[in-house]
This record gives sequence, structure tokens and C-alpha cells, in this order.
Amino acid sequence: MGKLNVGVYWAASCGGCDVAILDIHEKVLKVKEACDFFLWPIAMDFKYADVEALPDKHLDLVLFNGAVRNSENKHLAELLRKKSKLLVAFGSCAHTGGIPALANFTTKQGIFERAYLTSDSTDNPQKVIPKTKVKVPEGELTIPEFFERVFALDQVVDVDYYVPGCPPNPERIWEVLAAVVTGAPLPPKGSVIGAGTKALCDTCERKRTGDKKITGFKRVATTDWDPEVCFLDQGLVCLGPCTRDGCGLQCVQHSNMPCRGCYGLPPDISDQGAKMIAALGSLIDAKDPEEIARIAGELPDQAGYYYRFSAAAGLLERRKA
Amino acid sequence: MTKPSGHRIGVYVCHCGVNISSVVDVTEVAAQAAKEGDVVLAKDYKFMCSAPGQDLIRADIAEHKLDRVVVAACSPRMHDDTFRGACAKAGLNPYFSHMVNIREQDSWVTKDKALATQKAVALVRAAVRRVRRHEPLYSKEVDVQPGVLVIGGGIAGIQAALTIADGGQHVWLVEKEPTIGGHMARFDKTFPTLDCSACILTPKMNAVGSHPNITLLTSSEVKDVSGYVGNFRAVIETRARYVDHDVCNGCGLCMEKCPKKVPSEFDEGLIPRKAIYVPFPQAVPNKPVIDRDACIYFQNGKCKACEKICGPQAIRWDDQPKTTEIQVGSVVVATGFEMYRGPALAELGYGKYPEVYHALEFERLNNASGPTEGKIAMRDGRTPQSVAIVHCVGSRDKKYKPYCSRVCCMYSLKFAHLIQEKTGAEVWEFYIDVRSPGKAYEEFYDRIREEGAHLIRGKVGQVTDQALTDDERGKLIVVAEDTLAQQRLRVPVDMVILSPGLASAPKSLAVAQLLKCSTDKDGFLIEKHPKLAPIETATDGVFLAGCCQGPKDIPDTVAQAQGAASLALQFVGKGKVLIEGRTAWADDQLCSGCRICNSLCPYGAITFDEAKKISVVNEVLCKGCGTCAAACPSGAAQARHFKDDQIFTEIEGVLAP
Amino acid sequence: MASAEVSLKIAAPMLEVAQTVREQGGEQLKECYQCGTCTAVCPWGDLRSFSPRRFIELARTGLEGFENDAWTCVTCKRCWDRCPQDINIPQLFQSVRRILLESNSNPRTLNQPLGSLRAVGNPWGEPIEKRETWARQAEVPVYGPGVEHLLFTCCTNDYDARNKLDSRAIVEVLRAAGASFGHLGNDQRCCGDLAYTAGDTGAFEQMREANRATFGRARPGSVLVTSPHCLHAFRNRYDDPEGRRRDDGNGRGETRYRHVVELFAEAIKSGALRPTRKVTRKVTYHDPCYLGRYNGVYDAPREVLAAIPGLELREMAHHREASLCCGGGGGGVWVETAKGERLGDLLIREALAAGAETIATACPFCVQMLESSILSFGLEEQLKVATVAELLAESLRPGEG
Amino acid sequence: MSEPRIVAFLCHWCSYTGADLAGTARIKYSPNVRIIRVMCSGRIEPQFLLKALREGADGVLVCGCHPGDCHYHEGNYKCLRRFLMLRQMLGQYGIEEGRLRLEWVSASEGDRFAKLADEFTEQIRALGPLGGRAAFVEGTQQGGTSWAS
Repeated sequence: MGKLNVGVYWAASCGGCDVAILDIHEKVLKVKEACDFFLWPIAMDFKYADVEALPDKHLDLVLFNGAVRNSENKHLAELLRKKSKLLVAFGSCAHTGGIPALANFTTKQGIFERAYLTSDSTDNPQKVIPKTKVKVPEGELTIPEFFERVFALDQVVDVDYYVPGCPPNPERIWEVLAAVVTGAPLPPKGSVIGAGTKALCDTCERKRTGDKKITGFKRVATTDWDPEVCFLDQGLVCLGPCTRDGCGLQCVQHSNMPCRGCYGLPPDISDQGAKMIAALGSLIDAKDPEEIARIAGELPDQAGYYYRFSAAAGLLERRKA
Repeated sequence: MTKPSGHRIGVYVCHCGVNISSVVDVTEVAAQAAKEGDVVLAKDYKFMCSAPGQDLIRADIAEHKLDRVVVAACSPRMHDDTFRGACAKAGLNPYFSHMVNIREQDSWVTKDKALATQKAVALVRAAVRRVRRHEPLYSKEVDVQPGVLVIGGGIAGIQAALTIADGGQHVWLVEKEPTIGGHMARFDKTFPTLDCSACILTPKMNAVGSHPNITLLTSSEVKDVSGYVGNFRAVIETRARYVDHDVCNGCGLCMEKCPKKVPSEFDEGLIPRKAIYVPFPQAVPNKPVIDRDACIYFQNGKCKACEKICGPQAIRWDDQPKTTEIQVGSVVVATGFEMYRGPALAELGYGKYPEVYHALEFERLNNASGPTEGKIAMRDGRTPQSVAIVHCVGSRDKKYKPYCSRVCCMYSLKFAHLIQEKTGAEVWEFYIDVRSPGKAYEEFYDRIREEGAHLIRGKVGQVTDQALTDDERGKLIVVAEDTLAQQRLRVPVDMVILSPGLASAPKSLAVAQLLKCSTDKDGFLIEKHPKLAPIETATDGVFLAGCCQGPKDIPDTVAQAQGAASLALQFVGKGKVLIEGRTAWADDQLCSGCRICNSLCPYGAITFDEAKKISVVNEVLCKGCGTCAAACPSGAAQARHFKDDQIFTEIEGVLAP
Repeated sequence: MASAEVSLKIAAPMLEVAQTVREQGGEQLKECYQCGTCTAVCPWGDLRSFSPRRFIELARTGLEGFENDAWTCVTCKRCWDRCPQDINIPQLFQSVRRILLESNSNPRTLNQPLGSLRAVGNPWGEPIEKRETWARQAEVPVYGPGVEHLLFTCCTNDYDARNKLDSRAIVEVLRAAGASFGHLGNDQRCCGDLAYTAGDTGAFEQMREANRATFGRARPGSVLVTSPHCLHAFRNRYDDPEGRRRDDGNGRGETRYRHVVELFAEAIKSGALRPTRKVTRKVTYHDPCYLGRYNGVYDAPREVLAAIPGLELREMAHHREASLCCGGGGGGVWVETAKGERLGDLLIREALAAGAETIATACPFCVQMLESSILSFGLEEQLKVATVAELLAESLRPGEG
Repeated sequence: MSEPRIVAFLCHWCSYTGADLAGTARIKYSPNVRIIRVMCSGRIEPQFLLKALREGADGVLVCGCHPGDCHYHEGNYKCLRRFLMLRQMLGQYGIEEGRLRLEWVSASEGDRFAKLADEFTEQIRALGPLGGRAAFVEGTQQGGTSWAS
């Protein structure tokens, strides 16, 4: 088999996914042997026009990381869809919205007001707010349009595969690349690849009991906890039970921090937050509505907690303002 | 309309005479249903539940190769089984049918005919979408062990044990005290017939002791129950008695020689018993035990008077607790009650004035084998000239026991009769309402009135020795309002008897937990249905007898005990039990072993497989509530017939435009 | 035309009356099952014919006659504590009183104190500016920043000559304990407790808002009161007029309310107060209803008395939870009752029967009611009334007793 | 204005039986309430409520046995706790608390269920339509399916 034509793109993202690709270390040389790159903004200099000039389906594989936040992201998503055979939503943001999608709990107006007018570090006496089109003496300037909400990649274009993670585990990345390079048989379209099929607890080795009772929610910042024992058993919210396995336990075991859910929901559920509420609510050790509300109130930002990486892919979206 | 999935669905809309069709346009409902994907036929019919209606379904299944059936008619609570049966007869898995409730929840509750029809269409649409997702379910048959465990040896347990044993099953009767007999053994007379309690109870106690089908375990408690319906394994611990009952001949010399006296529990501490004792002369087994806490030998290593006198050498100082493990198919709980002994007694001078007694003390005082050999006397031996009996002590009181204990009125009236008969004293009964709903009870109440007891309608507020007049000096003064005469009364009396209600026995709670039965807020075990299943519990194979379920009198207790016994016999006798297929299960391909579900199951049906590190549902124990499925954060636990996708499609259906 | 004049005696229920009572907070009426426990435990029982049970039944059916008994209840709470249906019976009386007060069907003697409350913020009709006179004479500082306790004195402690002695004794003890405390001067108003139970919700609310505003400005961490009624009003009634709550006020807000005897008991325990002078007297302690039954303070006053050397404490037949009532609560202090028919008279009887020479208490109303009973029988020589603070102050003065 | 659309989740033993009783007693109530039966309120989970709102429900009613009466011991308490947590969270979605309601309805409370259905319908009418998918900011497509499936 000849060399693969590959593109890597970052939309609304932090760049961590790109770094994760480089984190496959010496194997990156093998990648270079196997692949010709046609777009990789973080690593190489290409112009959008170069891509636009390619014939349709010229690229064998596109790893698209980042969520779709603005019209530029959307344009590239559509362009790369057209130019690629396999479009992969790569990383949490492309998969389920990721951190950028937390913005979906507020409005575009709210974001702009905070970012350009009211934050403590803002110095903007003229109250300038970005506009898509601005007339200047030299002519009209345009910048990409900021959408009302953040989208996961598959909410904008058709996606072939998903690789979850914030960022994806480098070993899993190599497995995915190797599979495509070697021409191994690929799973059905729409599959989540480079991840497990159960929830994270499957591989987590922290000790846990079958008698969990929640009398109050503790916060990581104000609690000491036993590094050997299940976080939930200690009253700390860990999203492990409703997060797909595959991350290599970077947080829960190597960093002694509760899972925050970046690998997205496991295969058979529809909504990470709703399921987490169902599980936690079942365990709260109270019967009096006031007491229950008090305990629940100890998590001030429930939505932010449960949908930290999947806010664009829940059953519900925020209502239009 | 949804995408067809290749199913062949038949929809039937019932007129229910005119019950449905006079409000809902049934032909329109059928016509709309026919437009849904996969619906190959949609019919309306006068009476779907009739034999021809069911035949219609069966014929269509055969002729049109239907693989799913939706019946829009009355409540599934009424006829779900009917239409499942119809499907089963046609060779279709019964769970491939689904009922839509367009009578109780539509035609009968909706005024506007157009809106009622619209609602019916939506509900049928939801059912069509749901039924596509149905999966075949199968009932399971489980073997039932022979043998029955009866917990508690009062009249309820005695009666249940005898009935079961006579019915041919082996019974293990477990009693925590050294003798069976319970409360009834402590009464002298029983209301309303006034027959002698011992005369009617003792023969039954002896029958238990000698029945070949009964293994009697006294001084014993059930420590653990495991297993599942029809297959219970119980661990019973028998305390050390320090007397070998196989050797002891029950001569009683040891009790005479024992120098140590402690208050007798059986006699409410009114007289002492010895450290080696039988609780009362007619006890079964009628062989003594040593009370380790009281025994001088166990205190300081000396004495051994009993050992020295014992002819057959039955004393065993090194006796140890024994555990017995048994397998049974069914359990009868007969753990009884405890008399209420809370602060309501002290409020009325109990503990402060020696002549204030509670009902059980009076029962012993009046008992021919009691401390005074049946003579009703004050502590100084005088015969009381006047006695007040106070109803509702701690009962019908939101601070203590809010419920009516059912027996206190009647036993209080019995006291009035006995006191008047034996002493001729003036008797004052203070009541809130006299409750006498039982056979010949009202007549007994009449009789007591005629005998001249003063019945005062008013709850006693105070009992005091603070005399205000010369008449009151040296007496106890009972203060109450005669609410009928509208006068506050101060009645000077020699003796006051408080009639406390019946409270749940603390042991019942422990037993309930072992058996996964629930208790109500007052600590009584909850029956399966208050009207139609008052003996069964939510745990299959576990039945209730007597006051552990709630206060009741002796006839009701005996009746319930016999009922529990026959249910236990029926259950064990069949040898097999069918378990419904509508249970939960945990998909081992999805379960990550987070253990969130483990403690949620009310039936203990979920266990953790330590080897595979996943949770497992025991489908024999599961009752299909679905709590685990709701809570499972990874979607591994699922409730059959109420799976996520089945409910989701139902939601889509009722809301589809 | 001739007519047959027949005298018919018909009683018909007046459901609108019953409805009004229910709407005015008498909702619990319908829970009563007429057992009569309330009547049996009511301290009035041995003195006059008074049946709370009958009152409830008449009010529930709207039958005439309940008005006559409406002001008899002294809200002592014995009935509520024992009611098997847990009915707040004092509150039922309050509801009826509220209705009667609106139609001016109240005892005339109530008009003066309730009017004074609204006009000058105390029931005794005394001028506002004289409230702090005794405090100034006793050189009590005005409460302000850096002062630990706010001493909130009952109107009766501020104006009544007899109870000013108690006020001075309290100041004396607080000084001996080294406590940092201050007075509010003329800013404080009656707590409003008696106005509320007497049925004047409006006056109660006026007092509550005035005191809340004062507390809001002063922001005291600790308020010490001299009357159990102030204690109950601040701790419980200000947040829930029916006074169902019974917590120590520490959980909500920033202020802790205590009766001075609670502080005295603490100071004795910690060693801050060391009573040394002998007070050789046989003393019995009367539990004020609003300190004992309403707020559960039974031990603190007894601990203080037990610490006084020479003092012999004797209990009356009715004490602690079962204690009798002086008759002052619920507006009773403002209602005239004939000699020999007063609740205080019963207490005097029991105190003498217990062999006491002094009857101690911790409420200015109890002081007034008991002294007037003693006077009416001419027993001043045999039996004295003293507050716990007065006895303690005496034992703190230098010298041998 | 369009009619309120309400989905009600009822437990089989108490609340569904109570709703049946309203029918047996011929008590008329608002036809807007569409009932979905589950065995126990303990089966009702937040996903169902979100799904209903997404599919166009303007309000969701949840009914179970009264505390202490649950046929499966304490399923109703589990339901209550999930419900309270979810309702708290839905504020962050801009959804009014009043659109979700949980009530205990026993098998003997047919009249109460009917009254509740009417009352809740009026409550939702006053809040106005939620509007289903269209009300939420553009699409809500799902993520991927599993490698295994």
C-alpha cells in the first residue's frame, strides 16, 4: 500500500490533541514514513487555498480536533469532509463539544459581555465588541462569525469515526493510525475507536464497596482523600462510572484525581449528566426533601460537573434566550 | 410515522360496549393506527376481552403472521394477562403484546370527544412504537425446599407450627425465651368469654413440645437468612443453657436449692425467680436454664448448689452457644409485640406511686399462678376499695403511638369485671372512645356497664397524691374531665391500672431486615396488600402471623396464624414456584463493576462477582422494580420490559405530532 | 289573630364563625378528638370551671359560649405538652382572641396595656425616655462596638419598682462575673409576647419590627434577657409567631439569645462566679412556663441556687415539666382575678407545703403575680419572693451571711 | 396558543392505580396528560424526563407511592432524590422549575390525581409552550455509537 494522504485540523480547541499526536514519540517517524501531510496547522505551513485546490476525496484520513464554534470552523469542517475519505472526530471537542461547549450554558451575548466588557481585566472604554463585518476607510473587514452555540463535529458534517479524549491517549492514537496505515478491516461507520466499550471503573483499581451512601458532596479543593479508595465511596464526584474507558486512567490512578468524563459516555446510555444524577441521587442518604436539596446544592454547578466534556451532546440543549 | 422495521403489528381497538366508543371514535383510532409503520392490520371490535375478541387475535396471528399485538381497551391492570394469554395460545411470546388504556385513562375521564380520540391515537401510536422493541420474556420455574421456619413461639407461632406440622411439613419453631407461650401464657382470663388462658393454651404448648414434625428451638434466635424464594437457608443460634435438656428430668430440685434470687421477667418483677429457673410452671420445655448474669458461680466461681443436688448430673458449666443451619422453603414470622413502656406511663405516675400498675403487672397480679395467687391486693396486702383503669396510655397519641391498639379497651373492660368480681371495689374506667368491634365484644361492654363499673369518657391527665380534701388523703387522685358531663373530676382511688397499647417488638425489625420485609413507621411488618394479601409479604414465601403485623386480639391472631400456615403449606407443597420473566439483568459486556447498584436493590438480588469484578442480578430474587436500571450509570443494568429504548419510543410516540 | 308563642331552644352551628376561627390560625381545631386531657391538666382546674376541650368544641362548631372563656387561658403550655393530637391549644385561644379583639369584645382591662404598647412601646404606660433611668443610675454602659453582651431588660424590669431590684441584682452579678455588657438605653421596646398571646397581632408585629430594626443596627452577638417572655419572643416567635420552633437561636442569624440565669450557671461552672456568702434560707424554685416548658431551661436556675452556700433547695409537688403557672402569661397579668381564685394562690400553697421561706423564680411577671397572691393572704412574713439573680447577688456580696 | 403537552410517569402500584380509579369514578380531567406506566417510580430516571422535554413535552409529571408505601420499599425516595437533583440542574438549561412536578398519589386518590392533572395542565399553560427541539439552540444530534455495536 502506498503512502496515506493525511490532514490534521484544529477548530475550537486548545492544541492539546495535536500535541498528543506528537506524544507518540519515536513512532512519529513511522508516521512520517507512512503519511504525506496536506494540512496540519500546528506543525506545518499550508494554506486553506492549497486544500481547496485538492481534488475531492484526495485525503485518505482527516483527524479533526476541536469543536465548531464559528463559521471558519464550520467552513473547514465542510471542506475537509469534501476532500476526505475518512473524517475522524478527534478528541473530546470534536466528539462531544468538550470544554468549549460549556459555553452552551450561556449565550453568545453573555459571553461577549463578559469577555469584552465586564471582566476585571477588561479595559475597553469604547465598548468595542467584535463584529463579523466592519467598515474601515480601506474597505470592509470580515472575521469569522461567532455562533450562538458550540457544536460537536457530527452536528455540522457527517463523521466516520470518533476518537474520544481530552486529549486522546497517545497509545490509542498510534493504534488508530496503525490500523488505517496497515489497511486492517475497519469497524462500522460511526464507531467510537481508540477507546474501551465499558465504563472507566472496569479498569480502575481503586478499592470500592457495594455500600455507597452519599451524605454530602465534597469538593476536591477542600478535601483530603485516600488514594487507594474509590472516590464515590469517599463522597467525591467521579464521572468514572458513566465515562468510557480507554484513557489509561491518567487522572484516577496516575494523578489521584476523580474522572471528569473526557472520554464521553459509554455505549449504551444517552446522556452523561442524566445518568450521573440517576446514580448519585440513588445513593444520597436522606429522605427529607429539604435535606436532599441541601445535599444536592453542595454541587453548585451540576451541569458543569456532569457535562464538562459533553455539553454539546446531551439530550437537551440550553433553551434559546 | 416511523421507519418500518420489518415487524408485523396488529392493532385492536375495543369499544367496550359503549364505554369507550361513546366517547372515543374507535374507527378513527384504528384508521390512524393503520398509518403507522409495520402495522399490517388495525381493527375495532365490540368486546376485545370476550372469547370471540381473543379468538380474533389468535386467528390474525395465524393468518397474518403477526409478531406484535397492540390492544387498546381498558387498563392493563385488568386485562394484560388476558391478551398475553391470547398471544401465548397462538404461539407468540406473551410479552409481544401491549395494552393501551383508553377506558380508565381516556374515555371515562375526558369530556371532549375529539380530544379523547386524539389522546387515544397518541397512546396507540406510542404502543405501536414500543411494542416493536419488545423482547421475548420467559417465566422460570424454581424448586421449593420442604420445611417451614416459624419465628416466634407465642400463640401465633404455636398455632402456625401446629397447623403446618399437622399438614405434614416439618417445622422449625424458634423462640428467643426459654419457653414458648408468649404473652398469652401470662394472662389469666381472656376477653370476652373469660375462659382461662392457661386451660386453652397449655394443651397447644404441650402438643408443640411432643409433635414429631416440630423441632423446637427455645433460647434461640435467627441470626441470618440467605437464599431466595423457596430456598431459604437460616442460621439459628441457641444460647448456652448450662443444663443438658437431654439428661435433665425436670424434677426442679435445683431451683429449690439455688440461693440466688432475681426479679422474675415473667411476673414483671413482682416476685423473684432463681438464677436457675423455668419461667413458669407450665413452661415448654419444662426444664430449667441458668441465667449466667445472675448465677453466683459465674460471678465468683463458688456455689454450684444446683450441680450438687442434680441427680441425673445435667448441669454443664462449659455449655456453649450452638448454631443450627437449616434449609426451608417458607418462613412464617410470628414475632409478636411488646407492651408500650414509654414515657406516657411516667406521666401518669407509674414508677412514682407504687399503687400505679400497668396492664401486664395486673395480669400477673390477677393470675392464679402469679405472685398473689390471683388475689387482687395492694402492695401492703390490703384489698383495694376503688380502682381506676386508664385507657389509651401511649396509644392514639401522636407523641407516642398514634394508632389504636385494638385490644386495650377490651382487656380494660375485662379488668373491670375481674376486679368487681374478686374484690367488689368501685371501678372507674377512663376512656376516649370504647372500641369493641369483635364477635360478642359489644355485648361484653354492655355487661360491664350493667355490672356497675363507672365508665367515664375522658382521658386521664394526672395521677397525683396531692390531696385537696380529707376524702383524698392517703389515696391516689385521678384527674380527668368527664367530657359528657362537662365536669372536671378528681377521683380518689386505692389503685390505678394503666392500659398501654401494643408496640412492635424490637426483634421484629431485625427479623424483617433478615427477610427483606419492610416495616411501617411504627415498626410493624408490612403485608403485601392491606386488603387482599394481609398475610403475605413482598418477599415471596414469607408470611405473617399475629401482632408482628399490627395489634390484634387472640382470635384474629389465631386465624391469621392458620392462614399463614396454609399459605406456607400450599407454597411448600407445590414443590415448584414460577418466577416472572420481567426482571432486571446486568449486561456483563457493559458492567464496569462500579457497584453503585449493589446497595440499591430492596431484595438483595444484586451481588458482586469478585472474580469477574462485575455486578450480577439474581433473577430469582428480583421483582422487577427497575431501580437498578435507573441508577446504572453505564447502562449495564436493564429492566426487562421497561428498557430505556422501550420507554424512549413510548415517549416519542405520545409526543409525536 | 291569635298565635301560639312557643319558646324554642335551638342551637344551630354557625359555620362561618368556625371558619373564621380556622382562618385565623385555628386550623388545628379539627384535629381535636375531645379526650379532655387538656382540661384535666389545666392548672385552672382546681380553681374554676374551665374546659379548653369545651372551648375547642364550641369554636369548632361555631356554637355560642366560647367567647366567655377566651381570655382565661394563661398559655402555660401544660395542655399542649400532653395533648395526644399535639394541638397548640394556646394558639387556638390566640386565634379566637384576635377575632374578639377586632370586634372590641375583649376584657376592658386589656385596653390600657395594649394601647400603651402601641403608643409608648411598653404596657405600663410609662414614658419612653424614663426607660433607661435605672440603668443610668446603675451606671450600665450603652451597648456598642466591643461590648460582648446586650442586656435586654423586660419593660417590667425597667419601670416596675419591685422588678428594678431584680435589674440591679442582675447588673451586680454580671459585674461580679466580669462580663462585658451594655444596655440599649431608651431604644428598646416591649418584646410583644404578651400582646401576641393576648390576641393583638398588630401590636406584636409593631414591637417585633421596632426591635428587629434596633437589633439590626446594634448587631449584637449575644443578647441576655431578663424575662422568659422576651426569650421566647426572640428565639422562637419572631420567626414563627406560633412559636413551634424551639432552638437556641444559634443556628439562624448571628445572634444568640439567652436568659441571664443561663449565663449565671455557665459562669458558676467556669469559676468566674464564686458565691461565698451564706444565704441561710429554705428556697423553692418556681419554673416560669416560658423558661421551662417553652424553652426547656430547667437545670440552669437550679444549678445557680445549688451553688449558693447555706441555701436549702426544696421542690414543690409540681415542678419542672409539671410546674404550675403564676397566671401572668397570655395577658393574664393584665386581667383582674379575685383573691383565692388566682393561679398564684396554688403556688403559694405548694411552696408553703414544701416548707419554703422564699419562692425563687426568674420572670418579672411571676414576681408580680406571686407577690400579689402573698399580699392578698397577708403572708408577707412567712413567704418572700426573690429572683434567682437577687439570691445570687446576695451571696456574692462580701462578708458572712 | 397550542395546548400544553404533558408526559406523566406513573408507578404501577399506587399512582397508575389511582389514575385508573379516577376513571372508574368517572372524574373528568384534562386530556393533555399522557401517562407512561413503569413498575416503580424508582425506575423513573432523569433521561426519561430530558427525553420527554426534547421530544416536545411542555411539562413532565412524576407520580409514585406515598413515602413509606412504596411497593418496592424505597423506590419512591430514589425517584425523589433524582428528581430534586435534576430540577436543580435544569435551571442551568433555562427551564423553569414549574415544568417538572413530582407528587405522591396513592391507589385510593383518584380524585387527587384528576385534580393534579388539571392543576398541572394549568400550571404549564401559564408557563407557556416549551417548544420541543425548536426551543433549544439548534440541533441536538447524538455522538457516535460503539466500536462493538
